[in-house]
Amino acid sequence: MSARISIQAEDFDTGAEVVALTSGRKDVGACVTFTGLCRDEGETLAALELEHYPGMAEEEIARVVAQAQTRWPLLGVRVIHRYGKIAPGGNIVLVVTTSSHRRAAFESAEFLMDYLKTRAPFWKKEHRVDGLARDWVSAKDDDDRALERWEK
Amino acid sequence: MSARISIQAEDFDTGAEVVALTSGRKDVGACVTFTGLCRDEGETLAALELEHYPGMAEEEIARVVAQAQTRWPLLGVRVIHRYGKIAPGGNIVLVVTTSSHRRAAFESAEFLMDYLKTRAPFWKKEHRVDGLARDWVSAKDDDDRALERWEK
Amino acid sequence: MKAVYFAWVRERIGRTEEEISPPDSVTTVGDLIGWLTGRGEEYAYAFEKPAVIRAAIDKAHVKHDAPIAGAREIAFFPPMTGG
Amino acid sequence: MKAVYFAWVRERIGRTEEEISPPDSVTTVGDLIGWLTGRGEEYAYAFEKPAVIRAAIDKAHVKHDAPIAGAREIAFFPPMTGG
Repeated sequence: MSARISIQAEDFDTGAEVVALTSGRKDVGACVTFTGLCRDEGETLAALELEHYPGMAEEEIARVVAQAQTRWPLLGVRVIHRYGKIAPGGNIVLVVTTSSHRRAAFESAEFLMDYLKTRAPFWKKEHRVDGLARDWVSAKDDDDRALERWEK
Repeated sequence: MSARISIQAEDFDTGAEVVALTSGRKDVGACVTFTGLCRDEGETLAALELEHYPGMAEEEIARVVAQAQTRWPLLGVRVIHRYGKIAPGGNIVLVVTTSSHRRAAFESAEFLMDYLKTRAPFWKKEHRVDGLARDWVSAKDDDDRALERWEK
Repeated sequence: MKAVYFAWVRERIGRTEEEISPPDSVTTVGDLIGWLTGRGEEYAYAFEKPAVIRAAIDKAHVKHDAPIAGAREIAFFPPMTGG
Repeated sequence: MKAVYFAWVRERIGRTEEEISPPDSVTTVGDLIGWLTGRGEEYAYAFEKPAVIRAAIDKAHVKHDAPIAGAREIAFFPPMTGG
């Protein structure tokens, strides 16, 4: 199992990460990617600013990836989470999983995203188009509830 | 909602399809891709040959995509299914979904794959390394069971 | 009407398509499978387990009890294994 | 030990990190939040709803009842909103 985690300000290329996890191998039957992007929220959002806890971000994501590996027969995992200022349309987060079978690839990618959302030490601040309020995004109850399905 | 379906012998580029569904837009918050690849089954498989029912393949996939659109708030869907001879490591099928939110993108991609597997008129024949048996792949009960979760 | 065959149904019958003219007593897809089965060994082999055979009328899935009246193209094939 | 702050906890306190030396009576994360609250208005504002504050000891999540003995770095922050 290969697992790579990057916390970076730079943009990423979803397609290149798929190629990295699949090319030259003949055992991968399924590759799932999740790309999270910055929305402009009906043209009200000028940018998101992502703060993170250096060191802990990598470690916590590694713990979540290790959990996924014990639950599903994964061949590869790639996680990239950006920090800094991101404009609408820009990439924020990427999860790629590969496995022999589709169910493992789908479920593990969704599991990783659900856990990243609630456990990875990142915080979003909104810069609004009107220039007035700059507000920290509130955590969603939905995101906590999303974890319940994995805890049966 | 944009939806594009291609049935083709040519290879595809997962990354290029992600770019096509996300670039220049500010409303997409989540993009999920599923890429299905040909496995060599422990070095026993030389190639897969995919037969399809021209005309019906496009129509049936369009029906499945239309169903997905009624169930989830999707911004874009892209489906590519290849036919002909495909070597281990080669791409077979691609599903890309985009939405404002991650749950819709994940669930609809998984729904589309479950339905494609059991409803799209494609049949796989295995060419084996030993050159002997060339056998049609049997349908899996698992694939039928996979549909049950969507029929509640 | 036109009958078309795919995968091992096609291989067993030995042809990809043909014009057929079943008698009026053949009203459903299931009837048609029975009628085709009587046309020769290759058909009997292709349809030896009728329950596993899938059918489509004019490029849409149908069940064996579907009426064939008005059909232009009827397809027979094994369970799908794409994706 | 070092205390580090993130997001609006950091903004309210007005600093990113500091060395702290709580008395021996402060044994848990919850105790430490209480002790910090007494250090001034900016701390009282940051920790006004202690239940929403998340903590990590040496870069791993902990609950408020976790002991702080041996900790080198204790972080306080709001619920995470990454991904």
